[in-house]
Amino acid sequence: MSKYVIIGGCAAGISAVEAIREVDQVGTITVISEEPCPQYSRPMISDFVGGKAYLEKMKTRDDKFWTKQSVEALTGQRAVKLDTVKKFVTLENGTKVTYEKLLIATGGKPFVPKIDGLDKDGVFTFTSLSDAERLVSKIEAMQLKKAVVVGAGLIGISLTEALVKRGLQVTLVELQDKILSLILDPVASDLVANTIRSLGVEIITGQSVKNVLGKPETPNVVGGVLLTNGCQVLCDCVIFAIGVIPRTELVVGTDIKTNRGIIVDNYMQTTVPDVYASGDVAEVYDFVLNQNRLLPLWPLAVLEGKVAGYNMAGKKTEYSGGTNMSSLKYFGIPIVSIGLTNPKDVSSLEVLSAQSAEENVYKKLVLKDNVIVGMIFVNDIEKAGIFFYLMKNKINVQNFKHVLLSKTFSLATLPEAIRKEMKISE
Amino acid sequence: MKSYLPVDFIVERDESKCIRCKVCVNQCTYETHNYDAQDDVIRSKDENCVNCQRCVTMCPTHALSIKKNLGPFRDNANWSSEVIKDIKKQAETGGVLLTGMGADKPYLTYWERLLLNASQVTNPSIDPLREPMEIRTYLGAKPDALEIEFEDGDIDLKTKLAPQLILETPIMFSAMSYGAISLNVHESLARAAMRAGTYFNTGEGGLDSRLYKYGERAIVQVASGRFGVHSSYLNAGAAIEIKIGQGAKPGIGGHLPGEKVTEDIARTRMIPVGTDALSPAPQHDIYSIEDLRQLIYALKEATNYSKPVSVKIAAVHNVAAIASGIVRAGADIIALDGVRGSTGAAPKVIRDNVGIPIELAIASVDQRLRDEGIRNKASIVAAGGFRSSGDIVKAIALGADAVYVATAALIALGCTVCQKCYTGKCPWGIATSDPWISKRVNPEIGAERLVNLLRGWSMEIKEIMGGMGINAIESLRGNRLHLRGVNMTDTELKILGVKMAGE
Amino acid sequence: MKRIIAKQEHCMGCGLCEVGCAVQHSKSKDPIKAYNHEYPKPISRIRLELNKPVSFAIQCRHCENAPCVVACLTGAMTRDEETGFVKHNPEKCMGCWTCIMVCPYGAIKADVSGKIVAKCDACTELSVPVCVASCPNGALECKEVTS
Amino acid sequence: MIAKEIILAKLDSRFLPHVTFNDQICQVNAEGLHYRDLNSLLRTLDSHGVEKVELHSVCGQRYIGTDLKTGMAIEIYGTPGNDLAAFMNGPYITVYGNAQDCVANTMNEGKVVVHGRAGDITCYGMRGGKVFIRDDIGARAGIHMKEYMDKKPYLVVGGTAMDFLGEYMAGGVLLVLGLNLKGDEPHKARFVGTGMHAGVIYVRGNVAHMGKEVKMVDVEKSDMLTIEGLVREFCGYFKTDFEEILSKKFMKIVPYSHRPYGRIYAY
Amino acid sequence: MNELDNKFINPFNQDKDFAGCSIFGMMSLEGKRFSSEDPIKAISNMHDRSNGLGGGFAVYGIYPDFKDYYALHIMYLSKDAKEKTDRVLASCFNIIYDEEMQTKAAKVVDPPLLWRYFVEPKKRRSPNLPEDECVIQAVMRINTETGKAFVFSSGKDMGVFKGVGYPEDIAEYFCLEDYYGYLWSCHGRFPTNTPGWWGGAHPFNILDWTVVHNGELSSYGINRRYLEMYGYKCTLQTDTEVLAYAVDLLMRRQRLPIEVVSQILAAPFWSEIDSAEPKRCNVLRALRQTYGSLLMNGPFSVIVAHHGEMIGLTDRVKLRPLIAATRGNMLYLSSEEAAIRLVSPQLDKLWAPRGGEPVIGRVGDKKIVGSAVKVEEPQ
Repeated sequence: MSKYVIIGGCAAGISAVEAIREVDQVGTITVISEEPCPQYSRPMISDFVGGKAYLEKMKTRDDKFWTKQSVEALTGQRAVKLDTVKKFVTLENGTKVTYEKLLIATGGKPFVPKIDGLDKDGVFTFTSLSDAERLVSKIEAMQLKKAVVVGAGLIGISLTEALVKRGLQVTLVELQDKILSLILDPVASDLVANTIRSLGVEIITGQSVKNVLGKPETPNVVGGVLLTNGCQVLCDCVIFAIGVIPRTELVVGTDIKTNRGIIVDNYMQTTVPDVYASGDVAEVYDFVLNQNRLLPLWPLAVLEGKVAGYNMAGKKTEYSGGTNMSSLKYFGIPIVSIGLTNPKDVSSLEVLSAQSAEENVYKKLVLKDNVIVGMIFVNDIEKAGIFFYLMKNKINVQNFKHVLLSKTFSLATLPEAIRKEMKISE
Repeated sequence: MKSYLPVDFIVERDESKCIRCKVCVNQCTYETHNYDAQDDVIRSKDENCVNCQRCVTMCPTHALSIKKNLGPFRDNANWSSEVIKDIKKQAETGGVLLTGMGADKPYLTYWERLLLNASQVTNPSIDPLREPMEIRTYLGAKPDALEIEFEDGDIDLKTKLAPQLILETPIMFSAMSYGAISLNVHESLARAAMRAGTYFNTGEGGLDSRLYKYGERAIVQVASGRFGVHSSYLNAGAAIEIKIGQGAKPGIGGHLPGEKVTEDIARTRMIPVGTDALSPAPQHDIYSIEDLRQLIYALKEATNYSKPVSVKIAAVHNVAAIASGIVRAGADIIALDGVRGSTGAAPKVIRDNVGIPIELAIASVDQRLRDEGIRNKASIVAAGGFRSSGDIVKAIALGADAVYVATAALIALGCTVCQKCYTGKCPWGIATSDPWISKRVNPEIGAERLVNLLRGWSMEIKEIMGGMGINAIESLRGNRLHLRGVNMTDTELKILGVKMAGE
Repeated sequence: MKRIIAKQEHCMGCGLCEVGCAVQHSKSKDPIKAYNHEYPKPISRIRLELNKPVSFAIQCRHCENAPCVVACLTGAMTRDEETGFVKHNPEKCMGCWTCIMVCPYGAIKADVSGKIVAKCDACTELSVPVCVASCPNGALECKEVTS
Repeated sequence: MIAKEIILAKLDSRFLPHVTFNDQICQVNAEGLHYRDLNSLLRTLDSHGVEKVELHSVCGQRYIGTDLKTGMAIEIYGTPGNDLAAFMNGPYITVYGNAQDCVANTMNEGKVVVHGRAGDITCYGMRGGKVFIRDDIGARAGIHMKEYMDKKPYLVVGGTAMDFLGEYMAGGVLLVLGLNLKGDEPHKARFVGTGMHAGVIYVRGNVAHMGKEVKMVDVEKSDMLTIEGLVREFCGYFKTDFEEILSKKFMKIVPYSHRPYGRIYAY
Repeated sequence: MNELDNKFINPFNQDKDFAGCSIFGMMSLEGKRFSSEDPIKAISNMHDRSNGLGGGFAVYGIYPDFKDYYALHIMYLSKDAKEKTDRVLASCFNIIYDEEMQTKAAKVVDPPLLWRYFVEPKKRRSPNLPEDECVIQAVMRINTETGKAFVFSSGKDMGVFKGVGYPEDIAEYFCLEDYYGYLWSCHGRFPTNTPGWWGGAHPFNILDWTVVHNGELSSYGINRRYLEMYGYKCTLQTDTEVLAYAVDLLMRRQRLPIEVVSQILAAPFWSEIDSAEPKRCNVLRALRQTYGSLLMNGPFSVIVAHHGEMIGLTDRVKLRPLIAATRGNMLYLSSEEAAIRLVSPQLDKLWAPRGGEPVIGRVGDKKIVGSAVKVEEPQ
């Protein structure tokens, strides 16, 4: 009888459970999670802040999930030690949980720069539901009016929107020249930035927070931030949404090798047999860059967890890879961004783009050797998935390149062979 | 040149019903409807409308209707609106007036003047629902007598019968060429013929290789252009038909303009893509009756005498004599196409003025062949505007073995007889070679509609036969005693070989 | 399992499937009301893909390993174990468009509110999906397939 | 190798007096044989793998070469009847004598070489293969000839042609050498290329009377390549002097349009 | 002619009869008589061009003993007709000799009574009328008045033999092996409308003019009405009959040479006339203006013969076959070359005349008129 232990009950963990159960209905599964109810959607925490979501809605699986899958769910418990030789995990309360196959899906933790004033009341990070709950109760309790969001990445922007919805005045501070610089090119970035500004948000780019300032009357309470350029921004709270870093502390001292995250192969196995890792904690394969790297994205975590689960249960399954891919819904501008969207060196690349100011539409494709390696779609995203398919399957688009971005592009534009492969019609 | 032509039709759109779904826009192949995005409204160009009813049929809210433009011209029995418009059109183009489908004038039909018989009291009618009703028909040359060997009670047939076509219903699909009609229509006809136990005729444009599987139900045509005529084609069909003439345009050839010769059609016709496919009126190796015999036997040689050879002619003034010659030239089937026969394109002046009604042709040919004692040598297939099972029963009673239908088949497939086949833009996807428009006919649905039509007509034929007290179609064939005429002169009755009603 | 199959060779691009779908997913279920009097206009979950002479109607294929189910951040997109259809739960959807991003058929779109997605629900409440019933040319077929 | 005994055993007894074998060649005395019998005999020989047949004393039998499944070689001595090689799909026919009307009617593949003249309507609707006529041909030669994909029909005439040469021509190549014309005497044919809309007619010498659909232009280098190839083949069959034939100027007749009747209708 | 009789000859009340055919002609240019063997052999070789419903021969130089008298061949469809006809004949002619034509059993259909008369017109009846005209009037009268009697041959020192059957059967029936002539024209017929009627077979004859014809004249209606103005009665409803009468009118009565007559029957196109040199243009234009109604439109090839001359002609666009050949003093005309080759494997010349261009052979004139392009013997 196999015994599966999964540390982390979020995207990758749940997905792994389901994968294991597809293959093995009898082996025992134990899930260890710090959170009392880990099966909620982390990306929804902004909606939680924005008042659009509540826990019940955020649950990706219902409460009976664990029992239905015959999982021993050790929720609210933290794994603190791992022995890969004797194959057991030690919990915070001292309990030892032995395993035959282990999945580490501990995810990431927010990155906060080491600056002064972080201890003040009103400094937040923003990655988990508890972060969101804390923030909301603070806003409500203290009637906060002004917030500074540090980091204009996906989380920062989504939080900004949620805060705007709550009636706060927000200042967005971004170290890079452009917002969303990891996923958008300057054109798309400006499109978003203009919209955000039009809603009263102040965006400050090229700056970071030097330290957090207290209020004059109550220095322990956040009263503003000092930027690197010396300017001060007054606010009631500061939220750091710069990004996450892998939670690898559990593997310290074991033979499991890490880089920035845990190193895994394409079967999600770590350098130690029977130990797997997936999700934000692992460095996984990027099919665009053709190398492993951190890709802390929910859909990929699900996919990785699934691959890990299959392999743990003995169904050999290779991970086909992911890449940096995001869809944005904020401020009413739908955006899809995948892969190399803003390459620095375009010498070996080809960039196709189309823009319609009238409809506020922007589309861009980055091609390498006639294969799509990156794309941005702004405002007209319905068919983006078709391009992602072409990209993921590395389909040579040379023969129909000229129509890719035309208004009439559709599945019908694709060569018949591809449509056949996709089994679109009989 | 400024056109003086008024519009033929007016599109009426009920704005309260129009949902701007644009189905009319994309269904009209003549670009009558246009969506104006700025005003969110659909507008129609009446001058483009041919009243094909496609948009009316497809509109999900029944917001459309097409009205005839009753015309700006004063009523005049001689200078009718049609005449005035035709003259204006020619004054503006200097061309030959082209039209599609069969003659549309009211004065060329005799079916209405022939009435059928039914049994009363003295001879019993038969209930066709419960009793056997046989309408199977064999086409081909029959011997004058059979040689039978009779030995010790064992009977053996010595005579070898000529090859025959077997029809489970005496209705076949008449020649319509691939190119004039779409592949899907060809396939619909082929499938329906297969299922109904009858035959379809390829027309002169060859048979697409994808349809060879229906070859056993195909009559393959050989016309002057010899398009797609190849030994495999000749051997693919169940019979071969030499097309001499066609009722809609006796003495006139066919002409498939190059723009309609798409890749598929070119492959089937065995000509390069985009070249005009000209089928002049004469077969260039037939300028006399003995030449016809030469071609008939060339085709028999080419298929080792395994298939009946049909000769199709337009019914014209000397039709009986011509038919006699054709039979004597060795044809196993003679197909007669009357003045109301249809076409994809014909000069209007020819269509409406050349030829004779099929009723008279059937009657005179059947009688002539009997007078000459050669009726056995060939079957008669009549064509040209059969509209109902009633017409068909009358044709068979006059002497036809079977009939060809084409227009009725197309109507079953959606055709509304708008007479614009020659434009190649048939909104019903029928008379077109455009692969996009052609999709409008789904061969499976098409076949079902055609089989339904044949089924309905066949049942009606059986009903009529039952009423006459006849349970086998042989007893109807040429049985003119079951016909009576009304509203006819003695000469007409004489030619038709029928008595006046009441006689 | 029943699936809606598109038949490219028979699709003539009329768009009646779209009309049917939109009306079916409207409040009134009446075409004139739905299009002319409902605001926002109901949207169709099936889309006509057109590149003459190629055309076909595309809607959710209810893929076996549906990328949208995997990618869904909220658990709104699930597979119905019984019918095998990919179901979308609007209650759980947060409109993040991730499913749109990964759908190889482009078969998911924003719904009328623009706040969540809408996709083919296979009209499970009807005996025949409305798109199939609306197609005048047999270009859509609902038939049993083996997975 | 064919086993003549086996073949002879399979033949209808009435054919036996007509058939002899000389090595691998089957010799048929066609005298008194009706065309149906003669062609039936040829079919039988063809189906038994006979590759070469000599037909002697042929006098008017029609349809020779039709419905044979292989590329049988047939030598004809005498005068074959109408529709020689009609619908033919492969065989190689040589006629030592004149051919009558409708040679190569709708022929698809194969070859016909006539050591003499041919009648009217030669190569009607021909789609593929080659026909070589040593002397004159009758009226309407090459009518409705057409080409299709890799199929291209060729008719080469040593003498001159009669009226309506290349009428309705829709493809293929006609080459008329006029070797029997004196000096600058033009070709006899009137209405050359009337209705022609594709293909090409090459003439050695001049044509006085052409259809309104065609024009006469100078030959180009590529044309000469075609002409030279055909003339070389012609010379091979008929022992004619290649250089002498090439010494006279060739012209080519081509249609003005592929759509000669595009503008006659009022829509 | 009463309606009943009309029904008999033209049972289907056809405007005209038309027929496909084979034609063959053979003539000694020296006027030397020869037997029927070769002509019969040749015409039978084209068996497939006819269908057994008509065959016939015209032979010139067969009655040397009676060469000064008109030889009338008459077919009687009833006894009654012969009595009537004999009275007409007696009133018009001095009958020098008459007999039932010799026949023997053969594959022919319903042969009529066949009678041969040698006659001379009675001068006293109409002293100013040329003898030929007397004969024509009598022929027209017999053919139309009695209804069941038909004069199918009326020339001097020549005779027409024809009936319902294949030509070889007709030859057999008429015992043609016993006849010798210097010019034979032969016909195998493929009629399309009749169970076979003897008068409808070819050749057609008036005086010593005979025509055998292959094809159909689309212009028949007007050709016939034009000829009717000149007193010809077209009783046989065949286009060949009008050809015979047209030739009679133009060549015998109006004395136009065949070279001109061929330009009437197969008139050149206006485009050719317009481009001819002025003098010729003038003539050709006048011919077409005057004789337009005699333009024979539609496919035909014919062999027209009278004493001393045999003419082959096809329509102007050459829709029917005609092959001409010579060997020694013999001129051949035929629908198919094979027929000629059968009787004369070796030939001096063989050619296909072009459309509308006559081939003319005359006794005593070794030069053949016609367009022999290349005269070379195939090996």
